[in-house]
Amino acid sequence: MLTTRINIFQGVFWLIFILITIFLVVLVGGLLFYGKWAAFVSVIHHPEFHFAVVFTLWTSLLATALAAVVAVPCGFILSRYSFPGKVLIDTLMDIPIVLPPLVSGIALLILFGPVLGDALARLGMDIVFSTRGVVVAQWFIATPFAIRTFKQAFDSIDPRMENVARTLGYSPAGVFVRVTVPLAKGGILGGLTMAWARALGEFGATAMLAGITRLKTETLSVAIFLNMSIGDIQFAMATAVIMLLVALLLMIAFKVFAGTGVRL
Amino acid sequence: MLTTRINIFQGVFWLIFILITIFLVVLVGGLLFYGKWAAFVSVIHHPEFHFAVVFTLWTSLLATALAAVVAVPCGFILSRYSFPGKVLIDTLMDIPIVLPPLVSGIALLILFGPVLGDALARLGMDIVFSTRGVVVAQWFIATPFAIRTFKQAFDSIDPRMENVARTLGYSPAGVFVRVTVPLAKGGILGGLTMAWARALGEFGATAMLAGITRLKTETLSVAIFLNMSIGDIQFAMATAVIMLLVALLLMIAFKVFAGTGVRL
Amino acid sequence: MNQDLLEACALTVNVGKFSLKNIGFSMGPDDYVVILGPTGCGKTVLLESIAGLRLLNGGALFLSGKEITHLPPERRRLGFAYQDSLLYPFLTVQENILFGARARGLKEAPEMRRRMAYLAETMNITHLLGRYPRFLSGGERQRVSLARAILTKPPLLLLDEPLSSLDRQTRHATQELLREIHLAEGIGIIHVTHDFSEALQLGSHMLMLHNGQVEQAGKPRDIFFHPATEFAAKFLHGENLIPGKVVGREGKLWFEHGGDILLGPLPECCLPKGLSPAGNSLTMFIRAGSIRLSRAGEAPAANSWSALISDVIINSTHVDVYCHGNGSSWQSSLSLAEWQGLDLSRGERVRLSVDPEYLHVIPQ
Amino acid sequence: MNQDLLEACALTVNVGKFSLKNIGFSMGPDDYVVILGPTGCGKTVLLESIAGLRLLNGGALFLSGKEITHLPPERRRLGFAYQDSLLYPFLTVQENILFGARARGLKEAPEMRRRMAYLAETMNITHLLGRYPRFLSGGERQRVSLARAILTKPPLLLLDEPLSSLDRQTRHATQELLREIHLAEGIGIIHVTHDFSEALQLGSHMLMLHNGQVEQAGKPRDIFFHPATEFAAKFLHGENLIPGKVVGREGKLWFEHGGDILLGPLPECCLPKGLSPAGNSLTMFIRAGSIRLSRAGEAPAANSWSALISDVIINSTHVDVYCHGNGSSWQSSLSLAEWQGLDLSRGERVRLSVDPEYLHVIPQ
Amino acid sequence: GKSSSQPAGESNTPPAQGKAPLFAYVGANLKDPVSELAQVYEQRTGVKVELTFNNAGSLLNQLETTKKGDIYMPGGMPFVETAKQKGCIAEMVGPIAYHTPVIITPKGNPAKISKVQDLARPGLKLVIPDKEATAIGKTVFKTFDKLGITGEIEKNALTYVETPAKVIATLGMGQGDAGIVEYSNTYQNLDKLDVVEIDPSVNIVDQIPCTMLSYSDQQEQAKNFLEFMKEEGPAVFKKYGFKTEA
Ligand SMILES: Nc1ncnc2c1ncn2[C@@H]1O[C@H](COP(=O)(O)OP(=O)(O)OP(=O)(O)O)[C@@H](O)[C@H]1O
Ligand SMILES: Nc1ncnc2c1ncn2[C@@H]1O[C@H](COP(=O)(O)OP(=O)(O)OP(=O)(O)O)[C@@H](O)[C@H]1O
Ligand SMILES: [Mg+2]
Ligand SMILES: [Mg+2]
Repeated sequence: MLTTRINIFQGVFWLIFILITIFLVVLVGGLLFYGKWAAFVSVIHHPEFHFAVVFTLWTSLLATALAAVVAVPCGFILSRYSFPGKVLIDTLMDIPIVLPPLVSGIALLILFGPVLGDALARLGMDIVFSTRGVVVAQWFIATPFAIRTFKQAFDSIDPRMENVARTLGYSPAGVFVRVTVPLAKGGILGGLTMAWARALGEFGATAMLAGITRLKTETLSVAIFLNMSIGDIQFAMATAVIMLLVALLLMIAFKVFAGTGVRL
Repeated sequence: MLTTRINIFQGVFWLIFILITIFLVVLVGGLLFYGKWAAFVSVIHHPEFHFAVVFTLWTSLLATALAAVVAVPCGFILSRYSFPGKVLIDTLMDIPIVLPPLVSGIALLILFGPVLGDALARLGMDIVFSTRGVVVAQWFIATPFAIRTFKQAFDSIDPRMENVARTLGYSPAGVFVRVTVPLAKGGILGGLTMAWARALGEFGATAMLAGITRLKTETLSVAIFLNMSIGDIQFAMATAVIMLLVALLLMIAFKVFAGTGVRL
Repeated sequence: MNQDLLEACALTVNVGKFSLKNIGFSMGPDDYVVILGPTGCGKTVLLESIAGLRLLNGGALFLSGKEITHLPPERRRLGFAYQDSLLYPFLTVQENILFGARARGLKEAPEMRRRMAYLAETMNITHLLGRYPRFLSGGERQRVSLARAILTKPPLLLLDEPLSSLDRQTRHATQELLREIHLAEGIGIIHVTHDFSEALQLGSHMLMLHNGQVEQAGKPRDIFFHPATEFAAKFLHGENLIPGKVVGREGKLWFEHGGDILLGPLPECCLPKGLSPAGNSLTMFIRAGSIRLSRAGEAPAANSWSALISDVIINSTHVDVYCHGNGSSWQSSLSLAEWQGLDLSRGERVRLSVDPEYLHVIPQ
Repeated sequence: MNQDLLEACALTVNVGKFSLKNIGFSMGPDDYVVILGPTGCGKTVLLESIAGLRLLNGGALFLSGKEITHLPPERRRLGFAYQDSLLYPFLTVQENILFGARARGLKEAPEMRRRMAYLAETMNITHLLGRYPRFLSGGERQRVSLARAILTKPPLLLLDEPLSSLDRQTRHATQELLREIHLAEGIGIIHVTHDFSEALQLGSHMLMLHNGQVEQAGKPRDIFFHPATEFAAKFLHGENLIPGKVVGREGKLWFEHGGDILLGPLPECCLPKGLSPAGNSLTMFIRAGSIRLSRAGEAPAANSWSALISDVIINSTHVDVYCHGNGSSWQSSLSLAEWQGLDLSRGERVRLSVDPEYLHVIPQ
Repeated sequence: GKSSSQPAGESNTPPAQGKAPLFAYVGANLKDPVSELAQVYEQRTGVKVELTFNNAGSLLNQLETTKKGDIYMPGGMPFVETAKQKGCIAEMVGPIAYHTPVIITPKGNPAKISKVQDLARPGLKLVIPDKEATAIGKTVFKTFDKLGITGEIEKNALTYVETPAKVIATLGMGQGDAGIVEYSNTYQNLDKLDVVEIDPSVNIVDQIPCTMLSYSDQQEQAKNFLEFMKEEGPAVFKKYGFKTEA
């Protein structure tokens, strides 16, 4: 917008924006304030915490990568092709968002336990109660967010942009990599951030599919849950705050690095 | 894409797409198969279930509407303005995605309990352990998804489209309603679906902020959790499946009605 | 026989309610084909179809004798530039231009760099190479888009109004560049344009489209001076379209308009083919530049008639004189100097004359 | 004093590295201003600034005497059409055209409906009214965009190359429409174009921009025949730009080129103002249409010289003859008929002459 | 009773390499003592005990769905009953410890609650674990029923929550005057809360058992672990604030 003067419309928008910002700052402040310094220190020195941080990081990143691998083709096909039953499949892909994670966990447990369990076991690819299960659960929860965002990003591309690249000698795959993805970059990065954040905070499905085994399938979210369960709220909150700070830091770094925060 | 022949690139994309579709169908099938018919019947006749359905629908829809009210200005401002600390605030708005819902619930409880509780009580606007709390918790969880998607939708608009409308006599507010929103329609509808789906499945934060008082703050997700906790998995699964079907039906209706499923 | 570069046989393409019907033409590597036609007649759709960007509903395409009907666009390797430039916003101007080279892994190749520098120099965009497209003006964008299509020397270039947003000077330089690329590098060009002088100056062959069909094809000059239909004549801004009929006298054919004017004898070539003209209601087509204007005093001669000047419009290169005589309007174009020499003004009586060589009769 | 419709005072606008500097002009409601300039000279930026779509870095704007410098675009209510049509994809053609009426709650008003029908009829888009923009061709889109800007009869229209992708016929009809809107409805128009004949036919006033500054302003005809600078002369496709100097003889001024050619006497008006011309190196500007060409046999006279025909290009409206004589290239434009009458061809010797009235001297 | 498995005394045999680990489903609130016990067991026998924690109901769902695992150790008898009905339980030992409902109040006990009957006082705000979803809720409501104050309690209920830990969190956040938790939950939070024990004569306590699953494919080893729990369990549970006698 071009006028320097802020009018009512912009005023209201800014007001809401500022209120929400304050709300979130106060919220995080509350978490920080509630936590005790001693708890932070003890959390940071706890070997279980170290394990959980590393474990959470790699599982969530792997899950996000896998989510991208699935979401890119799904988003693309939902965006570019028409076929009977498309609305149905489109909605089917929202299922993991709709289902309470607990139920998602059960559904995964049914699938990878009684249904596919034996076959997977023979392949040495046990998923239930294993670290693989953590990745699968996070992937399952995060993927639909990526699909939805990617589809939207692909939707907003002028197909003639892709046509031009075809005439310049790019195969459909080349066009996709060289034109479609860069044009959808903002949306893809946004979707990845969202998927990662979701994978990070995921608890219900992970707990159900992978179980909560200390030093084996214990993510940060799980650690928080466990500490809550034994009534150690201080410790739980401290873990949550540290996890939050790490996540925010990583996301800011990612945004600055990938240039999505800055509007070009 | 224009060629009729499917090449490797498209083949791989379709393969992944079809695999995921099958995966989801099997998953839902597993849920359906695992549930017993008798459980479905008894769930449907259960008055608590009736309450939960109605309660969940209205709270989640209200929460989604409130999320939109917040997400529209926030997405717009994040998309259109540059200011110092923007990346920071942008990331701050992702917090509710990152935090495990349990922790979100605690944070909200701190805010609306010790911090704002007295003031709100004086206004007769108690949030903690009330139905309002359910809406607030769902809103809190759903909003960042809406913000992120809306921002991306606003990003992909050519500002000159808005310029033209200004010269045609529209105020900034008019331009926003008549041009920006219609141009961002696809993204906005996608974001709303996502936010609603998330609000629907939300459990952790709701349980923390609003409690799980039966026939008062009992959403479908809470009902599922409660039944799971008793170990009555049949009942829980039946509830989940019905909830899923209702949600899918509503989402399909919404997409067909709003025309997002069909690519224009 | 010189092999055709491109042969299009009975192309049919349906796009929504519109369709290209039965388009057929062929061109050699030394042909510069211009496509002309009213807006919405299907020019862009035709180019897209040749490039492989639209599925044909019928017909076949051959490039250098090989069928390419079912080849995907990237294997046709034709240069293509859309009407609106469609640059990649995430690439600088330089990277945009080199985008086709990158497809072949030649992005760093010195010959591509050299060619890019040459093109940028010729089109005067060297100073823009490091910029992103959103910081360019409309004309700048169009030149970058053209350079991108030309870079890798495709055997055939498909250009959709490539010069429409350029100013005269830049356009001139770019025309020269296209001509040079065409002649020196032996690249065939198909060029959609709305500008007649562009068509005349560049084209060796012209295709006029109307409602998705070929209205007329041939050498631009032929079409300009001998349009086959009234639509073509009107579309080419034929200034004088006079109704009348052809009569035979003294073994020759003459054109009779309103009983008073008799023009002829008509040369063979200027009569519509395959049509016995005598007696039919026909239209006489005379370009304004072919009608000579002289002071009324001069003696009446064959193929001349008198008229009153109704309007005079002085253009940058010539003067348009509108006259009224024998119940019709006539338009004559003169050079500025000639007009000056005649020393006439509105309302005066003049004598109009035409050389029978410039007469052209078209069916009504 | 007739009140100005628009007055622009010393406008300065910075856009990235580019800036419009110190643009000042004024126009009445009966002015039709055309803006000409090479691509990237700032034409679009200037229109945007007038419309209020860009913040000024300096200067002031007055509309009908009221300052509008700080008024947002929607309160200026100027009609505006971008170079690329930017139609709203979610509205049909009809709704796009009525979009401005809707802003005033007049979407259903019968006068708006009537006007829309009239505009659609004139621009030949009636059959497209129910379609969505993505199903339109480039030219169709441009006409819809123009209709949208015109609909609500704004006091001033800002049009950025509104006719660039139209064919000659449609362009002609649309030009007529613009002229009529301008004359009958008293709407001022600022029209960016690259087409000289458009500028000459439509413009009552012309602004030539160069590098973000006004190079020359005035009546289009004046500028075309009397460009003030060599840039302007070249940009306007001045065919003959001859170096030389001005000498005084017999109390009159003459232009001397290469010692052999002496043109004159020069009329006052054709000399650069405020510059003592004698002795300076100057450039003589003669339009090709002003140079008369005759057979070499004719007697040498004042302001005439002999030359050899080096090239002949026959255009649709005229013939361009390129000659070589006295160490310079000369270009002369003739009508087809005149050329035919002379019966000359390449390599023959001819006599060129020019009327002193058409001589124009510009500083080098 | 004594099973046919090796006695617990065999625990001084050197760690046997390559023995398959045991898999145990353990109620989340038993995490600390059971973790320690599992560690000790591994040191003694070389058999690793993999523990997965969750709430008892979720654990039941998991084991029922996957039909895998060796040990199920929920926080209360009702779950064992359910599991038995479903045929999941092969053998049971215990109680290892007891789940004893206690009343907690914010520090300083501002509402002056001294006995369970005080909770029926009108106007109090109570935070209570759900009476169906939590073991502690189930038992404490039996006590209320016995005292005939269920109606008043339900009127006073500010909210129900799904774990005893949440009762503590909620009270800690300044919500409510009193709550019901399990005795061991208070162990970490004595600095913030006051504990009011319920008179043992009216209080109903739940047992914490340890069971072997019928799905177990290492019955011998599992039975051995059960023995070990029975022998060593109570002491460790006590260490972590659990009551080991009713
Ligand atoms: N957003 C921008 N940021 C930086 N530079 C810009 C921007 N937009 C335009 N420019 C530059 O400003 C100059 C003027 O641009 P403008 O679009 O006004 O040119 P124009 O006269 O309309 O040219 P054309 O005839 O090609 O449309 C150009 O050199 C262009 O590169
Ligand atoms: N995607 C589409 N769906 C339906 N109709 C279309 C579509 N694209 C173009 N058309 C129609 O097809 C016809 C030909 O379009 P095309 O773009 O080829 O015209 P053109 O000759 O290039 O015109 P212009 O000179 O205006 O660019 C037009 O009438 C247009 O309305
Ligand atoms: Mg076109
Ligand atoms: Mg421009």
